[in-house]
Amino acid sequence: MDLTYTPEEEEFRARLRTWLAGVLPTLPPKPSPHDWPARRAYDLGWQRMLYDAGYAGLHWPVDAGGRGATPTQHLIYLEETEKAGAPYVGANFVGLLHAGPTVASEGSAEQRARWLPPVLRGEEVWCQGFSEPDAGSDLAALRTRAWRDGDDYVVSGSKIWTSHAEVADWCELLVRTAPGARKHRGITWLAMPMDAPGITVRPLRTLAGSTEFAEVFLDEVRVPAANRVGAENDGWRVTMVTLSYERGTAFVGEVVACRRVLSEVAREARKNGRWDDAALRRRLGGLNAEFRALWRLTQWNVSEAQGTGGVPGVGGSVFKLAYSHARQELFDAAAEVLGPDALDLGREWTLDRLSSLSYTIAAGTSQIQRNIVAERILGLPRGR
Amino acid sequence: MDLTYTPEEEEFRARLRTWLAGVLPTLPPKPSPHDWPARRAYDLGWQRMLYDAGYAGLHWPVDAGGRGATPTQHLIYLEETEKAGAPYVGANFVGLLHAGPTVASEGSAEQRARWLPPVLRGEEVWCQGFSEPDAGSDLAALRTRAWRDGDDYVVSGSKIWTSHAEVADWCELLVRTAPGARKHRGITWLAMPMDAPGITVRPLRTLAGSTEFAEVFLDEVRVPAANRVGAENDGWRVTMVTLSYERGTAFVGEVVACRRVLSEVAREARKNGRWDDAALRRRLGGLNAEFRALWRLTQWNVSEAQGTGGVPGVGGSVFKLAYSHARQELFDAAAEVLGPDALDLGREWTLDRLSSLSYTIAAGTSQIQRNIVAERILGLPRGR
Amino acid sequence: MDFRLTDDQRALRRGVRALLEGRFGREALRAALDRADGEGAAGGRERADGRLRGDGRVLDRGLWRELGAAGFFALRLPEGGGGAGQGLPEAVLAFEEAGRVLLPGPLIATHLAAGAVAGAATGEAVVTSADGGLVEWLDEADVVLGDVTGAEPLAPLDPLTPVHRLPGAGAARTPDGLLVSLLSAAEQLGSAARTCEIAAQHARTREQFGRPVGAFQAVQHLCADMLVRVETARAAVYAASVTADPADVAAARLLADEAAVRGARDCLQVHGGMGFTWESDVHLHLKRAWTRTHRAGGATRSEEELAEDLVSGAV
Amino acid sequence: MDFRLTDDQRALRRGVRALLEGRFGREALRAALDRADGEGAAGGRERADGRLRGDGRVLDRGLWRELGAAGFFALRLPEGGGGAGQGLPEAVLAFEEAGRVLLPGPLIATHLAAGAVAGAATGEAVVTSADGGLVEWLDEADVVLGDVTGAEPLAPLDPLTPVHRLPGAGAARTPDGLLVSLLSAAEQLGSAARTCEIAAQHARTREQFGRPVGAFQAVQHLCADMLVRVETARAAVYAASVTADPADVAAARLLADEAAVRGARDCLQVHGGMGFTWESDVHLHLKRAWTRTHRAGGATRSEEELAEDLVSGAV
Repeated sequence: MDLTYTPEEEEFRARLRTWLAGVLPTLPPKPSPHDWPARRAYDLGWQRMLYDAGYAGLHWPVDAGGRGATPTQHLIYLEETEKAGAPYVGANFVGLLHAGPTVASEGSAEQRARWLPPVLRGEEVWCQGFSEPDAGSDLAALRTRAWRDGDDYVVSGSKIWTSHAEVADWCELLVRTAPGARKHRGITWLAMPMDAPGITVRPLRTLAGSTEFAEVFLDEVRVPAANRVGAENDGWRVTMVTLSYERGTAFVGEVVACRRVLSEVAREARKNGRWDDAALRRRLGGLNAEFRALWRLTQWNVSEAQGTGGVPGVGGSVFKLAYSHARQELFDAAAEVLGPDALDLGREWTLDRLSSLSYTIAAGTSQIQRNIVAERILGLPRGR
Repeated sequence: MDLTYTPEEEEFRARLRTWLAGVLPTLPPKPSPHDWPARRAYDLGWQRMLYDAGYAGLHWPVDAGGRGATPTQHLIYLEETEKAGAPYVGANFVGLLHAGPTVASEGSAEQRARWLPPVLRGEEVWCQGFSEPDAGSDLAALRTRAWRDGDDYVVSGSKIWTSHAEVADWCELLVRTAPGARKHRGITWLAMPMDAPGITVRPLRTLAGSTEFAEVFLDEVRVPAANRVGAENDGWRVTMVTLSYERGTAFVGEVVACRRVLSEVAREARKNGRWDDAALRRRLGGLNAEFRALWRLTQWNVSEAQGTGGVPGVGGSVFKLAYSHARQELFDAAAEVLGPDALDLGREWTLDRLSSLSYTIAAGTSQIQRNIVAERILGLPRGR
Repeated sequence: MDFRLTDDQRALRRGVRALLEGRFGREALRAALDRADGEGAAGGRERADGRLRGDGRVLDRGLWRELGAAGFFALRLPEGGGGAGQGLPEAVLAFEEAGRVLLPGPLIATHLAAGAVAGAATGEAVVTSADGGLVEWLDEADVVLGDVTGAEPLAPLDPLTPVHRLPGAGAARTPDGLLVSLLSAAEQLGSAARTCEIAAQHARTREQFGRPVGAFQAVQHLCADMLVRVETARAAVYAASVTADPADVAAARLLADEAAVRGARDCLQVHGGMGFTWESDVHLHLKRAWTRTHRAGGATRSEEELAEDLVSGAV
Repeated sequence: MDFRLTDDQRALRRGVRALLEGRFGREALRAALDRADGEGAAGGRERADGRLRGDGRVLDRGLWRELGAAGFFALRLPEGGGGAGQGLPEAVLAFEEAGRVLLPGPLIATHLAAGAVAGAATGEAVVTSADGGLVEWLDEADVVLGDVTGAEPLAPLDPLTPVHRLPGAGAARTPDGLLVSLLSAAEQLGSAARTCEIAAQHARTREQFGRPVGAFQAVQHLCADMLVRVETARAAVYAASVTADPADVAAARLLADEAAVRGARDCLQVHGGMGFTWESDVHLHLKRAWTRTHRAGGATRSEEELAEDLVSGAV
């Protein structure tokens, strides 16, 4: 149980801090959240700065152009960038954290050479075409069809919950290539160029009023067969492989941010007098316990990942269950502290409260996570 | 929405109060909880007093020897006896509230004549032989066998969670008479004399340390076929019919008692200083809301039963879910108020806290109640 | 005692439901939302940072007058005085229906002003009232009760409930706080009942993993707990409408607030991603429910009143 | 950073587990229970009203000395001074194992007295200590630390933790409250992990409605939430053992208390009626877990400390 960082880790942290302190003041002003091209440019610009400083693809293998950092270094990177207020990964999310690792792991030499460097250099944006209106929790029920026609696949169907679709160059797309096959078979992974004819992107407004997501409609879109990663009908496995890149770090920045928010909420309560309410005060104390523990659980998962070679296993479900609940509790408590201002969408915490509602749904509902924990960790019989 | 009682109902209440005020001081001292014969005598004595005063079998039909009272009168009866601190139904529970109504509803003229009057007069005690070690929630999985031998059934098996077995004259017993039949078929209802050879009663100690229950082992016990109520293999239906006697009143006394306890807990908190803890104080306020609502829900269910002719339907599941939870919360809050004394088994609330743990399990777990609510009220598909 | 609804009460409920279904069905709701939202769905990007667009008139004055004509506001005024001569139980039934369909506007303030403020009873006037630190619908009200000096507009969480914050008002109790609590609880009850229905409906029809999601016990149990909260709150709200006892009202509002807020959240959970879109109505129930919890001093005051009740009076 | 257990720590845990399984398996637990209970199961009727029967000696002094010999009490004393030279992390691992098997006795007080009170380190002496308004094992202790004047025996909720109440002591903090909190949290963690295992084991094997109850999603989810609480508490407890930071310790005790209490309750629920018998061990976990929550000022103090931490220091 060693929670001290090695001299190498401390040096990595110190260098990163120094670099951040120098570079962050030089950043251009943040673009409006509604200006997608400006957001793309901003996010790619930040990625380019990371690339030039040697931080791009920190957790990618060296042979994929990455830095081959340890999970602990990745944790430090995410902790420090969050604490310094550095830009979020933004438009580079899918490229750096999902499609890129998939290509790095399962792509051919040509595919790696074509797709990976532009992601690292901040030149190309990827989006994700996985979920469908009728395939949410049950992703493998996806129905978007693709059939072979000469050197192309022809794709028809629709995707939902696609971030950055408006400004993406590529979409990592899951399609059904063998309609008769059992669910998880018959799925194929394709890299679809977003400028191909037949693609319609429609912004999808969420309950928070924002349009972070889009629906993507595909009408006989031609995708070269050369853009297929992995074998035909083997796309489910190809996609799952990518998870091994995550190594327990998925929520590092968020936990750091939540702890900062919690402290701000407490200070706000002191300022506006709600601190005198012992029930509310102790509730904030309890949340302090939760988020301290979540930070330690992150360190635990990262240590496990570092020790076992990278695959995080189902510990991620345990973390996600606890974290998504704690995050919702945090913004409920913030609303208590705000009092009438909790009805003000102009307050950041009010919007955060709304968006926190998705945490028990997106990327596997809490119900599904509990099934995973029960069946795969506790060995209970398959639920029915 | 009429919450005022009719003049007849008020008169019924007034007469009952007067009678209780006169008779309760004449009761003998309460027996030790460990002296079963004395408890039997005490409970039967109280039943005899009720009988003599015309309150025995208040909710039974007149043709079964009862008073044919309305559900509202029954509610008033239960409310007033609880408030006055009258004895609990005790050893007469199964006879008055389950076996008796079953015989009244499904028994032959001879059976009614034989078994009902002694229950009403406080002369005979019944116990219930339904649950088995491997048939708890899944009662219909019961395995106690009975086979016909001349004019008798011969019964072997074991029952569990049988109250008052040590001092009962009769046991209403569910047995399997058609082993091959589907679960709910092939069950038969028998009245078993508890002095028959082959019956062994073993006290079953609960986590609260008490022995309110027993296990009953049956080794080729002979039960006359004349003691069968309803047809052979029709016992499941026979048993379920009885529920129509309950008419929403099952927890009247308990809700009244919980409201009194809650008030006592609040006064104790005022006395020992815990009242200054706003979180605890407001928690008690919230429980006040819960129990006020549970009382109104009782009145609602009773009114429904009165209006529709007596079958309470699945509203009982809604009530039981809310009540069992609220009761556990009540005694958790009481423990908070008690502080270190919450570790003292000599405090009544500590024992009550322990026994309240059974409320989400006994008579249909909360999980099963939720299935019932979801499937039968909300019309969701059968769970799997 | 017969706690069930009388035939007249059932008829009144049917009537209000029919009126609201006819005049404020889903299309009318979404149209009001688009008005509140400035330019409708396409204006979403602007909406996100809280600016109201358009002329700011969201209330349908025609509907308001129809409500007046139907007696919604004058319900409790004596029959001789242009009212329907009904009591609080009937008002609660009407407001429950309003909560079901998310009917917008300062319904409670206008109802309470009927007979005292000209035009309120007939729906000619829209009346609002300061309540603690907030006032709803200030910009669209014809008559404003209470001191709203220094009111500042918020970007309202519930797009169909514009609110202003009042400076330093704290949580001063309005004289009719009891009735505000009760009628607000009735709205919460209606909303809670509705989200329970919506969740069950979705669970019966939405398929995942080859079966309706309602066949999963986890979904069943979410829905069952929603119903338990609804029915418990219903008993409390109806009883409080009969007794008008302050502790009964406090209990009703606590349980109805909880049934509405948790019901909407669980409904969202049952819906999964589909409930997370602006197109779904579920979030409107949640935002309105959250908004109503701030009325009349909120849960904290109710809990304190109920605590005090435990040690002060007879049970 | 490598938060995982070292090989030595794993070996220590294995060693303690083997020792306790050998010397305090289920039979020993039930035997201790029967001793505490006076006349064993047959004495249950007397036990119900709280009287202790028998000679009142429940602790197995032989086992206590074996614990001493194995270094349980001297674990953190320097190697030169007869100890094992280990730190708080190792102590936490040992106390977690003690919590798993419901090992009775004033383990924490004796451990903390090692090196200061003669015989404590070796298990020759049983040491207890006043803690706020309570003192555990007063009648069987050889050495009592703190003022226990006027101590009154309670009929103990946990049959294997006799307690006395101290008059007017309120919740005065003992000087080593931090370590009491931490080691108590470790015991809670062990208990929580154990009840999660017991529940899962029962769910895998107990059949109802023609299938293992663990195939029902409702049971699966109860068990999953138990594990989530265990693993969250584990991270907090282990981290607190490394940092010994007061806020970390407060967090650890809060989460471990909750994991233990709710774990035992959920375990009971999963067991249905079978868990409700005296013969089941589940209730012993619940009663012990409840008892431990009273140590070192309880949850309220920990929450207040953690609230203060939010506004006082750096996060």
